Amino acid sequence: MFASNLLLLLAIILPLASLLLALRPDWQQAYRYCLPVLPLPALLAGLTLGPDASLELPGLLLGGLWGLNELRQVFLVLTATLWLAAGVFAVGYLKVHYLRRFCVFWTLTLAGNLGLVIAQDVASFYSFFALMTFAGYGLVVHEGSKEANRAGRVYLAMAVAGEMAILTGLLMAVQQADSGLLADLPAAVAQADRRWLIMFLLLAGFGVKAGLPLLHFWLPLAHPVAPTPASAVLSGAMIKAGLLGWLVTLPFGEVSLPGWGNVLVILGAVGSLGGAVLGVRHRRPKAVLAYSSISQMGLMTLMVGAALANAEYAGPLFAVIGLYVLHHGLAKGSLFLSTAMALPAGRSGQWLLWVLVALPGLSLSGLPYTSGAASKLAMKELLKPENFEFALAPYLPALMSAGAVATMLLVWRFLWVQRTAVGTGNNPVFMWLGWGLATISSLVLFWFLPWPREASVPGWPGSMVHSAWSLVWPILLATIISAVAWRSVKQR
Amino acid sequence: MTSALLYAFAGVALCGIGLFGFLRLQHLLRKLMAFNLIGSGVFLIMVGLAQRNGQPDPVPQALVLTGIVVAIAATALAVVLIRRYYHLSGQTTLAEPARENVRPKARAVNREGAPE
Amino acid sequence: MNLSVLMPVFALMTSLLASVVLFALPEKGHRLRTIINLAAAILKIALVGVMIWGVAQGCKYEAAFTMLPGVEFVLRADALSMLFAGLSALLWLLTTIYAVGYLEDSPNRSRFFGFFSLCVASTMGIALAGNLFTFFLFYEMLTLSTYPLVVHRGTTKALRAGRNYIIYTLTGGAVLLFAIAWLHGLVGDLRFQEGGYFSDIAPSMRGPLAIIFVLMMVGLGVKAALVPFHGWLPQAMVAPAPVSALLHAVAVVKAGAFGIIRVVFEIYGLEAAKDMGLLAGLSVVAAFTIIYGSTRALYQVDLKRRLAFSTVSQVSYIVLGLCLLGPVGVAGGLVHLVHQGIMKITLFFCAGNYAETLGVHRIDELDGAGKRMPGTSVAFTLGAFGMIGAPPLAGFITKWTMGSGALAVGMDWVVAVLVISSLLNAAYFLPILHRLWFAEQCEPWPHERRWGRLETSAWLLWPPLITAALMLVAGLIANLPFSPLSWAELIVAREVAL
Amino acid sequence: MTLWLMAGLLFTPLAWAVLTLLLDFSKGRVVTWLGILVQVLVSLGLWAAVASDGEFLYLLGGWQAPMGIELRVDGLAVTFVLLTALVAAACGWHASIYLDPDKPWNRYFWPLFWFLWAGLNAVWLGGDLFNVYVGLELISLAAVGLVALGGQADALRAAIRYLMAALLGSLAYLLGVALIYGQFGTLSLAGVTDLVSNGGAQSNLTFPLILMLLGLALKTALFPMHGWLPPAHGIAKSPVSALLSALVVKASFYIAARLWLDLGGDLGGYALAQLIGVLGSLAVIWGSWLAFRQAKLKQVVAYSSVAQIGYLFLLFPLTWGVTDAISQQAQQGITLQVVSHALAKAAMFLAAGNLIMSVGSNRVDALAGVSRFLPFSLFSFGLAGVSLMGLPPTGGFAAKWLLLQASLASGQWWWLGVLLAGGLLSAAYVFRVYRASFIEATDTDQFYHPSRSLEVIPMILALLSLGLGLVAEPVLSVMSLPFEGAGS
Repeated sequence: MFASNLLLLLAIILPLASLLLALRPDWQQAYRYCLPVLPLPALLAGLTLGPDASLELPGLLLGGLWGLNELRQVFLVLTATLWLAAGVFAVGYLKVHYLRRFCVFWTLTLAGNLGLVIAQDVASFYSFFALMTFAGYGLVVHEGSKEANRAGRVYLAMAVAGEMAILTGLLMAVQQADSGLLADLPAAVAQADRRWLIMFLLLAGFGVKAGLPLLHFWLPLAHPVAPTPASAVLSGAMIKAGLLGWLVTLPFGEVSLPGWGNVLVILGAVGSLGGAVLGVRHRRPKAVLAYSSISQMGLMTLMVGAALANAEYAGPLFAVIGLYVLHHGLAKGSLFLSTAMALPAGRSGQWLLWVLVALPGLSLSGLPYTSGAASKLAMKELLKPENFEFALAPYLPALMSAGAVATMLLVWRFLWVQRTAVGTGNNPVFMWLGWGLATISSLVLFWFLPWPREASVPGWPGSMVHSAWSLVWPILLATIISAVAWRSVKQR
Repeated sequence: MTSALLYAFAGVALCGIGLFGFLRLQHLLRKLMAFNLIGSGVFLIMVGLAQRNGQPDPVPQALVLTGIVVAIAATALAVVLIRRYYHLSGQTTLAEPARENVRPKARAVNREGAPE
Repeated sequence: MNLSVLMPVFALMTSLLASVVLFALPEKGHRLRTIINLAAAILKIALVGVMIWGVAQGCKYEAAFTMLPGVEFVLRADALSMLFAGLSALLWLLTTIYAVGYLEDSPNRSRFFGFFSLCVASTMGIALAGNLFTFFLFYEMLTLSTYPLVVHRGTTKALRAGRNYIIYTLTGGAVLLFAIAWLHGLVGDLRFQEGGYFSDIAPSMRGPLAIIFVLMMVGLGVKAALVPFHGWLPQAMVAPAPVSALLHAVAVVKAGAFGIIRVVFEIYGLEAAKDMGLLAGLSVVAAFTIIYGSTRALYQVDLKRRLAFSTVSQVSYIVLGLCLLGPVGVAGGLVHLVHQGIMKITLFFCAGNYAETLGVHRIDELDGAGKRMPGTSVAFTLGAFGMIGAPPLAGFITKWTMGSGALAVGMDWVVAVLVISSLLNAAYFLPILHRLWFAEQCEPWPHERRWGRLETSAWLLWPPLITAALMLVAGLIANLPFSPLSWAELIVAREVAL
Repeated sequence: MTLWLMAGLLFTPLAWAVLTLLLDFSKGRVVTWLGILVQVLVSLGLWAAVASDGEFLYLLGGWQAPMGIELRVDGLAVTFVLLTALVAAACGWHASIYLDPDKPWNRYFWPLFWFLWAGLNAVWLGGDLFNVYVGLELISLAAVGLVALGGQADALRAAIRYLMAALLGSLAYLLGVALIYGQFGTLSLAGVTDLVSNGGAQSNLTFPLILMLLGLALKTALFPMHGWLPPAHGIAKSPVSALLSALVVKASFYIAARLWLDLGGDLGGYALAQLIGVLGSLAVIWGSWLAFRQAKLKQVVAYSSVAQIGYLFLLFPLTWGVTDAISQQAQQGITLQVVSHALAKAAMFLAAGNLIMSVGSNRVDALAGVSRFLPFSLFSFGLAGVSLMGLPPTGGFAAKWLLLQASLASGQWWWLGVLLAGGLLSAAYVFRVYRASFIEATDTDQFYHPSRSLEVIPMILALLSLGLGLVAEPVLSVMSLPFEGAGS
């Protein structure tokens, strides 16, 4: 037991301790090289510790409790892996200009992100969440351009408003539960007499971070201006924090709320389709990817809505959401990192690079034998209309396939815009390493990482072949549509 | 009894005249004279009223004597002051001279800050 | 047994004697003056520490003698007084260190430090006062000892600020004296007694007592900078930085708030004040001050004036905390007395550093200051986030406790006030942080001074860092026995239990 | 033992007066220091004697009442004797250094100083009305002499105006005494009180009382009749102004208070008491307002005296027609006010003298930069100011507190307004002086630095006034010893 406590503590203390490196200017090069090392203890904890690891910190804030459970383990692994890959990439990517400041804000955001995943008491969860949000601002405005400052202001304004909503929601929930632990909140919120207000506040508060429609404005502004490793982490791991916030505080499995479920499903649908419609018109690759994140989060919101609507499906849906989060995080991370890669000189090298860039995209839209396929199948298997009775239940399959088409469209749009934007030249070795790590973990490592057990994916080779057609037709449809659009643009 | 009242009333009259003169007259010496008039008036009242059932009462006599001594001392002091005041400022009344007499002091430091 | 009588007197005497000695010192005796200052401050912290330990064990410290027929001078150390005494003793040491560095080569230093320690002596007196008469005695001494500090610079602006300060505080003092005399006439000499006196008063007395309460709130509200009487605080910012740091973060402003706590807790008693309907009005005034202070702070261009208006709004948290009636909410208000002191003094120290080292007074001159003075800017950032209430800093603990206290009592609008004020705090602090860290320095500093390797003189740099660390620790260890929060809960437990 | 004390108290000052007349200023100074020492010891001895075994009636020379002089030595009188000893000692010591020995007229300073002291002691201890009149006259003449000593035209004008006012006042008082003697046949205050209290003809006796009070009010410069005080106290030499403001003005008030406390209950009416109270309040407001507007420093302090005297006359309404406890409280309050005002005003005048000497001009706005180069004198001026304002912990505050309680208990809540407003107004003119002195005018120190001892004296007086607030209890306990030895 002692080892797990130490590892959990180390996961947070190591990044915070690395801040000492910022004290003297001439240590900044050493700081830069130790960036990738910081998430290692967290990754180790994620991989080795069982779901019941916990660390009691009575003195901390209002009585601290850190630990893991099934869901948190997946989030921890995703966050640690993504920060590791982005860290390696950042070592190559970073210029000397304001390096120390970037490293400081990078470590603070990392500490916040890791902390909120393993925090199980309300005070430290909220503290780490705030630390991640405010430090994230440092990454967004790092370039210092006018556009970056504007994006930073919007990000901060919405983040602070979100924080306040979360604070009020948590206050009312804790007051109802009169215990400081997150585990007791869902039950308390379920029977709270002002349940609708608490749920509205929590949904809105975390929704700002998760990019719900009408609360997503900061996302497409912040991602393009942030440095590439930062936007990779921002879109891969930090957005998921909002989702995690929902999962640990809202009353899943306590009471089934078809009304709320329906609202969330609508929002999810609007998010996924709207994201695609808006994303396609953008010229900058990172903006397109940002909208793709919004549309993917829309799908996840769909699942959260479903979980809310039907109490006894909450458990399995949690597992599928965990799977989907893992898949999307890694894929989106590698896509973002690829935006900064320059094409090698040789023709064959270029073709190889394009294939490697396209693969995570295709996996996103559910190409068989990829992580996307596994998560899409798991999602389809669970989101059958007859399981749920809220208004939009019958349209679930249609929504999911429309989502898949939308994702593929965005991927094509991204590839098309990336072709025009990318330059040729050789990349520093660390950028290759970082991007490679992200792509491999997205494509290959996915199958070996600890999934949630209940994700009911039957023997993956058999199911892939059997339902291949249900996975492939949206991809083909999207490819046809984008080919037609590409030719019409060519003529003009 | 009536003679005592007569003296008392005479005293009161004297005080009245003296008081009127004291307030009305501007010249300092005249004021001083008026003051002496009031003094005598008071002493007259004192003697007049102080009859103890017929026999002469020694106490008021003693008091009047002391009163007269004090009045003389006060008058002497007043005359000296008025003479010195006349010598210094040529004024015989208490009226303030026209200009404000505080000249900004130039020379040596004076204890009182008043012009030396 | 006489030790327990003499302890509060010793605590008071340290700074009184120090001030007498400092006044007598010749202007050139800098080294000796610093030694005396630091020795007195350390001695005071030791004494207060011993008393805190004693009070925690429950033993009584009290010294009293009859000063006038029917009225006595009482010095008493109880839990509540130790909260305020501990805060002022600790921050006095840091501010003395800061002041020594700040007034490096300015004139009138023996006068400054004399009145400086006199001011802390009166703050200690206010903390230790055992009855309303002694409290008033030190309350007025505080006014007199702070006037020369406010007008220390001798410029016309400083003198006008001093004049306003005197007009406000002396009028407030006169109103308070009227109320205390009337109360004394009604019910005789009242010692501060946990739980208060008026829980079961005759209805006939209810009228005059209500009027007396309002008068006291006016008298104390002047120093606690409640809205209609806060005018003097922003103007008093012309004083040198250590003065505005100690005065407006610890001594003067807190004296008013502490007085309100004493009156509501230990004269009227919480229940009596509640069912006489007095706290409702007070909470509305406090809430309005919080919002008003923050909105006014938004429009200030001068850094110290913005901090001053922020003080106006933050002090009313304490008053609002009182009106929450529930034990949790009141503990939140009490603990904010300490937290606000630590946070605000950090911000004032940093503002003083910027003014002293870079000659920067306005906010728009702060671009790129983070790069030039990283230590001070980190302390300022921590202070700013503390004020906004971002966890895990001390400010969050206050807002969290007060929020849950308000919900427990059903006063939901208080949570709304807290949220709005936090948003406003963010609105006027975050732009400053943006300028500090992310803005490029366009024009050179007005008049910069160099201290070799360090960004500014060691005397000026260490205090803000220490107070920032204190604030972080106060937030992180809020649950340990001797943290401000648990001490506040101890006080409330003793108050409400009776 | 008491024989020696009484002799020392009354006769030594007269002997010293004659002795110093024969010597010049510098030799007189040495004699005076010795005399001051004796006087202070005697006063302390008397105070201790009365504190230990109560007060007594002392018949001068053993003669009985109607013929002999009867001295009443009770708590109140002894407190005032001790106060006079302290303040006169301080002013004498200050004058010995402050005045310029080789000025020809200064050789008459010491005789006048001692005559004044003798007169004061005579008034405090006086038992019968006529001897009090003699003491009063002695004080007035000595005071006029001191004001006129070595002055120029304006000093003499002030002296003459002061003399006229003083003489008119004492004559009015003498007339009152005459009428009372006519009615009762006895002059001893105790005798008159007995006759009045057990049923003498009251109706036609209010007029003499009013006449006497009028005369005494004129000598104490109560509001409408205060014209003579500011020039006299403002232009005289600083030690002289200190003596005048602190003690001389209080002598006539002391007699008026004695009269009111003994006779006022039966003879005076509610209207008369309230009238005097109102005049006092107007004095406070008008005096403070004028003090605020004066250009010269000593005029500010002089008008402040006019204002503070206004407080004293609140005694009349607060002791008329109220229970004994409240009247006792009011008396204690007024005594504290008198003592603390005497100490503070003496300190303020002496400090003002030092400041003027060092700044070289008597204007308030010439004080710029004083706080930087002359912090000590300014600090004693400040401490005295704090006591005048009635802020804690000074004696002024203790007096204000007792008066507040007395007026609250007696239901006359309107005096509260006067007390509080008075405090604020006095704060106005004291802080005006601070404001002027805190201005950083010059960086060079071109002030004349008076000798150390000159600055220490006002500081001692100011600290005494400050300390009075803390030790008010013992002082009051001695003051309010009930006087049981009723006269024959």
